Amino acid sequence: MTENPFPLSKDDLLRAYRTMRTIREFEERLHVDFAKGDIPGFVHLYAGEEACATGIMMHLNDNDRIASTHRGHGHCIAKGVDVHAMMAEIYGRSTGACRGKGGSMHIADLSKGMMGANGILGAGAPLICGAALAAKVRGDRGVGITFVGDGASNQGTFLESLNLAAVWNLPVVFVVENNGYAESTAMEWAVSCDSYVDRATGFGMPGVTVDGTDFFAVHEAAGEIIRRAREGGGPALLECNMVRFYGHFEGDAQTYRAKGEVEALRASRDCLVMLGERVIEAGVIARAELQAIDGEVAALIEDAVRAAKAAPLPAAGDLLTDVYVAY
Amino acid sequence: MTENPFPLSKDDLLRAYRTMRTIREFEERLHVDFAKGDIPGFVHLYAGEEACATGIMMHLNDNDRIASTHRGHGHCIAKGVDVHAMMAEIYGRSTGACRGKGGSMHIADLSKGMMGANGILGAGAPLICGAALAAKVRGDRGVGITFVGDGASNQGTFLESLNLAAVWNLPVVFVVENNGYAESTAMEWAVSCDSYVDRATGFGMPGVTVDGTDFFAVHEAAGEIIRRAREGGGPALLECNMVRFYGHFEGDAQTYRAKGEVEALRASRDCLVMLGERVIEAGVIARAELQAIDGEVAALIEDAVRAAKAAPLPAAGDLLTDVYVAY
Amino acid sequence: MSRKISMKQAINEALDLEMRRDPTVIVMGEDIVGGTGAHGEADAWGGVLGVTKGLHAKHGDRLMDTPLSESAYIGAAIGAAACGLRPVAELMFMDFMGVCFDQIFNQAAKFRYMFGGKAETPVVIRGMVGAGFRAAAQHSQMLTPLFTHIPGLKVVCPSNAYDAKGLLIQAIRDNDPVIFCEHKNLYGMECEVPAESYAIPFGEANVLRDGDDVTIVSYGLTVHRAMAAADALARERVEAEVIDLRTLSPIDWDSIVESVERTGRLVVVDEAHPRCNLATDIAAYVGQHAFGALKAGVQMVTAPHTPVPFAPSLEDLYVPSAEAIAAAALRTLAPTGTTPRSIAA
Amino acid sequence: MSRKISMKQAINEALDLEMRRDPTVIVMGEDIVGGTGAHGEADAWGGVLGVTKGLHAKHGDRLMDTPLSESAYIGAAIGAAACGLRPVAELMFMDFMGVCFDQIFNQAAKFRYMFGGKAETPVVIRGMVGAGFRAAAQHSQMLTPLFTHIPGLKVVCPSNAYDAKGLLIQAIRDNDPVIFCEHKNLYGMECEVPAESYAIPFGEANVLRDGDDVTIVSYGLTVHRAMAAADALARERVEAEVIDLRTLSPIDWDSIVESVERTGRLVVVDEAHPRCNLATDIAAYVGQHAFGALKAGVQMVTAPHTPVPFAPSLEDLYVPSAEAIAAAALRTLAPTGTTPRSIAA
Ligand SMILES: Cc1ncc(C[n+]2csc(CCOP(=O)(O)OP(=O)(O)O)c2C)c(N)n1
Ligand SMILES: Cc1ncc(C[n+]2csc(CCOP(=O)(O)OP(=O)(O)O)c2C)c(N)n1
Ligand SMILES: [Mg+2]
Ligand SMILES: [Mg+2]
Repeated sequence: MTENPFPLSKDDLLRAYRTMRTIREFEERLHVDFAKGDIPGFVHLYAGEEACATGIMMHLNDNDRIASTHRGHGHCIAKGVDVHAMMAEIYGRSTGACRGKGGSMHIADLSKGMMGANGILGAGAPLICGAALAAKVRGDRGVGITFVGDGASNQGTFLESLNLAAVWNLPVVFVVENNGYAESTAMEWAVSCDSYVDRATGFGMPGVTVDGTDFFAVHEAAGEIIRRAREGGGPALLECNMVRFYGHFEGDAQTYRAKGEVEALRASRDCLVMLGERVIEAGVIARAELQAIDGEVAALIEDAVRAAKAAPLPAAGDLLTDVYVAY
Repeated sequence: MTENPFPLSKDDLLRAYRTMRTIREFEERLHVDFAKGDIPGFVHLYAGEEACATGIMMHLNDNDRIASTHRGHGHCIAKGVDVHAMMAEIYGRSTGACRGKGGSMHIADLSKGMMGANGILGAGAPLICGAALAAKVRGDRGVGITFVGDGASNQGTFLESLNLAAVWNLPVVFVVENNGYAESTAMEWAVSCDSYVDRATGFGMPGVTVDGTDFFAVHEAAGEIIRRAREGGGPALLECNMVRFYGHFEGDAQTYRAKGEVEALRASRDCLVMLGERVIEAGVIARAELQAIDGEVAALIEDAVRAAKAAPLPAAGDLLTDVYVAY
Repeated sequence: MSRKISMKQAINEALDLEMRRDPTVIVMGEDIVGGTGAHGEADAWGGVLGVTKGLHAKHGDRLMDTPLSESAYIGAAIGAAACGLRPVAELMFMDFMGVCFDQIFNQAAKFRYMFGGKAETPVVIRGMVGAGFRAAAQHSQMLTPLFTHIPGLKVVCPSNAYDAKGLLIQAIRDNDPVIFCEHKNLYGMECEVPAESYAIPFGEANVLRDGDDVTIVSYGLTVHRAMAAADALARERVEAEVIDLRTLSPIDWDSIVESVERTGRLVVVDEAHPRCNLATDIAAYVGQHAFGALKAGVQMVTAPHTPVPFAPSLEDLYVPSAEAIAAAALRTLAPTGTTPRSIAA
Repeated sequence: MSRKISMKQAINEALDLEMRRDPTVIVMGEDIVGGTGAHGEADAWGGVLGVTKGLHAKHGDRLMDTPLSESAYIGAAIGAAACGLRPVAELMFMDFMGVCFDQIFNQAAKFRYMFGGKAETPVVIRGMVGAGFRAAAQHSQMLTPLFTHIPGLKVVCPSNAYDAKGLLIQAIRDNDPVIFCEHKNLYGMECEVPAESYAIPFGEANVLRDGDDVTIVSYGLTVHRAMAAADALARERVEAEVIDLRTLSPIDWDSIVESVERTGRLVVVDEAHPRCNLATDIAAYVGQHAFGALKAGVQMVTAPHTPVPFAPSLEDLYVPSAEAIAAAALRTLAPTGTTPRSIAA
C-alpha cells in the first residue's frame, strides 16, 4: 500500500468508515422494518448525513457532551451509544437504552456524553450550554456540541443560546445540519440569512460552512473549532451542507421534492461511497477491507434487530417508576 | 427669521419639540411623585430617550402600529395617546387608558395604533409581525414598529421575529433602543455582536445605527426605512444609541454606574436641549416660542396629575369584568 | 346533506367554510401548505397529518407556511387578531406550547382585561393533543388543564367529527383567544356530519347517554372509553349518564350539576395528569356546589402522574381504560369496595 | 442560634450555606450579581429586590449574571444539572415561565422518566410569585398549579422565613428539578430562624394551629390570611385547624386527610386562579378519599378567574381575604347559609 495522504491514520479511517456504515445500515434496516409495520411511532432517519456526525464525533471523548435532535440515531452511534440498546429502544423493549420509555426521539446515554435526542426543535442548544458550563466550572476541558437542523436554526432557544455561549465564552460548537428541508419546507425560503456565517457573525462568533457529505472536510473544520473551544477560545458555528436520503420521517411520500432529486443525490453525493472511494483510490485501504466491515456491520444490525424483537416488553409496573413520585 | 435648513417644516419642528417636552415633563413629574409615594408599582422612565420615540413616530399615522416595552410612556405620548388617560392609568384610576387595570407597564390605545406597553421583554416583536401581516393582508400600507431594549434584544421572541419578518417580507421596523443597560447589566457585556448591523445582516435585513439622542439623525434614518417597509421593501433594524437619565426603575440607586456618568450625560447628551439649541441657533424658532411650549406642557402635566388624583377608583365590580367569563 | 366524514375532514371543512365566509380568516402553521420554497408539488403536505390538505388550492396565500418559530408566528397570529384579522394558527403538537406560551397566556389571554376591555383577540390556536400514537413524552400530552387554568383563554376539545366542525366554526367566530385541542387518535374516526355550516355554542355539554345511576363526565378521546364503560355497566344493570364536555372553558356546570343531582354519583375522567386537572376541577366544583346530592365520593379516573411512555405496552396502560372507568363507577355504587369481578379494573 | 430575619435574608442564607457546603452549587440569573460589564460598584444589585446581595463577594464567579434569555440560561442550568452540577437559577418573576417553559416541562421534568431512570436533574428554579405588589397582570401570578400539574417537577412555596431557608436547602440537595416559589409580599416578613443549616423534608405539611371544628389548608401568603381567619373564627368559638402545605408536589395528603377525618369540614385556600388549581386538587382528593368523613361540602376560596388588576383598589380585592376564608369556614358549619354577620364576606 502507498503512503497515507490523509490527516487520519488508517485505523482512524477504518473506524470512521465503520461508524458511517453502521449508521447507514441501521437506518436502511429501520426503513425496511418500518414499512413492514414492525416499528411504532415517529422515526426520522439520518441516512445520507453520516459524514457529519462521524467527522465531528471523532474529535470527542466520553467527557465531551452532545445534545442531539429528533434525527438522532447517527449522533448516538457516532458518540458510541450501544447499537443493541438503541435498536431495543426503538422497538420499545425493556432492554432499550431508556428501558423502552423514550423511543427513537429520546435515546440518551449520559455515560457516553449523549444527552439525548430531542423531540423539541432547538431544545438541545440551551442544554449543551449547560454541559459546557459544567465542564468549564470543573475545568475538565470538556466541550459541548449541539446539533440543529436548518429549520430548527430559526428557534428562539437556539438563537438565544448563540448569544449566551458567546457572552459566557463557553466551549460549545453549534452544528447546523443543513439538509435543505425542514419537513417539507425548503431552507432557502425559511432561513432569512444569505449564509450561516453571517448569522454566526451576528452573535459574535466565527462561522464555518463545509460540505457535510465530505467526511474529510467535516473532520478538518470540526477539529479546528473543537480544539479552539477546548482551549478556551469560545464557541463557534459549523454549517454542514447535507443530503437527506429518505423522507422527513418514515411514511413521508416526499412529493415536495423535485422529481429525480433523491436519485441524483444518492448517485453523486453519497458520503459513505465517497469516503470509501477516496481511501481505496489513495491506496490506503483495500476494497476487501471495507467489504469485511460491511459484512460485520450487517451482522451486527441483524443481531440487534433479532435481539430487540426477542427482548421483553416493559412490565406494567414500569409505568410508574423513574419519576420522583407517582400518584 | 432665516431660511429653514432642516428637512422638517417649522410646524413639524415645533410639534417634535412639544412631544419631547411632554414626555420629559411627564417623566420628571412621575419621578418626583413616585419618590413622594403617590404612585404604586413599577415605573420605568423614558427621560433622556425622547428623540427616539419622537423621531420615529413622526413618520407614522394612526393606521400604523407600534408594540412597546416596559419603558413605554414615551412611545405612548409620541404615538398620540392621551396624556390625561395615561396619567390616570398610572395612578390606577377608572378614567385611565385601561380603566386602571393595566398600569404603567400595560398602557395601550389600539385606536391610536398603540398595541401596548409590555411587561415581558421581547414580546412586542411577534405581535408587531402580526400587525404588519394584517396591514399586508388588507393592503392598507400600514407599517409596524416594535421597540426593544439592548437587553431584550437577546430574547428568543425578538430574534425569531427578525427571521419571520424577513421570510414573510413584512413591513416591520425593529427599533433597538440601546441605552447601554439592561437593569444594572451593561450592554457591552450582554450582547455578543460587535454591532447590531451584524445582527441584522445575520437575519437578512438592513441594519442602521444612529445616535438616538440626535432627533434629526433618528428622524432621517427612520424615515428612510419606514418608507422602504411601507413600499413593500421588507423589514429593517434601527439601532438608536440612547441615554437613560434615571434608574432602571424608580427606586434604583444606580450604584452600578460610574460616578458622574449621569451628570455628564445630562450635560452633554440631553436630546431635548440639543434639539432646542439647534433650532434656535439656526434661527428657525425663537427661544420664547419653545418657552411658551414648555409652559403649556407644564400646565398640561399639572392638570393631568390633578385630574388623575381627583378621578374615581375602579369600582369593586370592575374586578370581574373585561374577561370572557369570570367565576 | 349529511354523510360520514372523519374528524380530520371535519376540521378541514370548518376551515374551508369560514375562509369562504369571512375574508379576514387566515390560516398559518408549519407545513400546513407544505413544500414552500421547494421544487416539487405545491400544497404537498397540508399539515403533518394532512388536516389542511387542499385548502391552499382553494384559498391561496391566505394559508401561510411559517418558519419553525412558534413564538414568532403564534405571536404574529395574536398580533394580527388584535388588529382585526381572525387568524387560525396551528401549533402542530400542543406539546410545543412550551416554546410560545408567553404569547398565549401573558399576551393573548390578558389583552382584553389588561387593556380595560378595549382590545379583542379573535385568534384560534389549534393543535394535536393526547396519547396513544406512540409519539412519546414530548408529543403525546393533553395539557388541557394548563390552558383551562388561565383566565381569558377559551379551551375546546371535541370528541367527534360533528363537534369538531361546529366547535371550530364557533371558535373562529369567537372574539376571544381559543385553544382548540384535537386528539390525534380521533382524527380518523368518522361520524355523520352535515355538509353545511353550523356552529356549536361554547359552554354547552353534550349528554351522550341518559342514565339515572351514575354520571360519567369526560372530554376528548376518553369520552369513547366512558361510553364503552357505560355499555359494560349496562350489562351489570347500572345505567350511566355520559356527559361530553366539549368545551373546558367555559364549562357547562349546569348540565353536570343537574345530572349529579339526579344520579347522586359522579365519575370524572381526564386523560391529563392527575394533579390540578379537569377531573379535580369538576370533582371539587360538584363537591362544593352539590354536596347534598352526592351519595358517594366523586371518583377520578386519570392518566398517572408520569410523562407518557413510548413503549406501546406501557402507553396502552397510560390512557384511562373503559375498565377503569366502569370500576370507578361501581365504586360509587358500592363504596365498601365490592365490585362485580367481570369489569373491575 | 436563633434570631429574627426576613424571608429575603433566609433565602440568601440558604444559598450561602449550600454554596459553602457543596462546590457544585452555582447560582445564576438576571442581575443576581448586578453591574456586570458596567463601571460602578460590583455586586451592585444582588437581584432585582436584593435577595442575592452580598453572595458574589463570598462566592465570586459561582454567581453568574446572565443575558436576558430565560430559555438559554434556564436551559443551561438544566443541562449543567444533568452533567453533575447543582445549579440554582433565578427566574426573576415566575410569570416569565412562558418564555422558557419548554426547558422546564419538556426537558428537566421528563429526563428521568424518558431516559429510563438513567438521568438526574438536580436543578432549582426559584422566582417570585403572587399578587399585592401593584405589579399588574404579568408580574403577579401564582402559576403554582401549572407546575404542580407536571409530573417530574417538585413544587415548593414557603409561607415564612424559617420554612424558606429549610426548604431551599432541601431543594438544592434534591435530585429532581424543583420549582421554588417565593411570594414577593412575604420577602420582608421576619420570623425566628436558626443561623445553622437545616433541611425541611418535602411532602410534610406544617400544622400551624390545632382545631377540631374545621380544617383550613393553604400555602404561601394566604396561610397568613388563613391564620387571621382562624383568629376571627375563634372569637366566634369555632376552632380551626390550619395546615400550611409548604410543598405542593409532593403533597402531604396524609396530614390533610387525617385532619379532615377529625374535623369533618374543609376549606382550601389558593391565591391562584380557580380552575384546575390547588384548591380543586385538594378538594377533589379529599372528596374521593375521605368522603365518609365530610360533614359538609369542601369550600374553595381562591382568586377570581381574571388576570391580576393593577389598580390597588382592585388588587386588594383580588387576593383571598381572611374574611372570605372565615365566611367559607362558617359555610361548612352552617350549610343552610346562616353565618354570623360579623365575619361574613
Ligand atoms: C418546537 C418544535 N416545533 C416543531 C416541531 C415539529 N418538527 C419536527 S422535525 C421538524 C422539521 C425540522 O427540520 P430541521 O430542523 O431542518 O431538521 P431535519 O428534520 O431536516 O433534520 C419539525 C417542524 C418540533 N418537533 N418542535
Ligand atoms: C422575559 C422577561 N425577562 C426579564 C424581565 C425583567 N426585566 C424588566 S426590564 C429588564 C431590563 C430590560 O433592559 P433593556 O431591554 O435594555 O431595556 P431598558 O430597560 O434599558 O429600556 C428586565 C431584565 C422581563 N420583564 N421579562
Ligand atoms: Mg433540515
Ligand atoms: Mg437597555
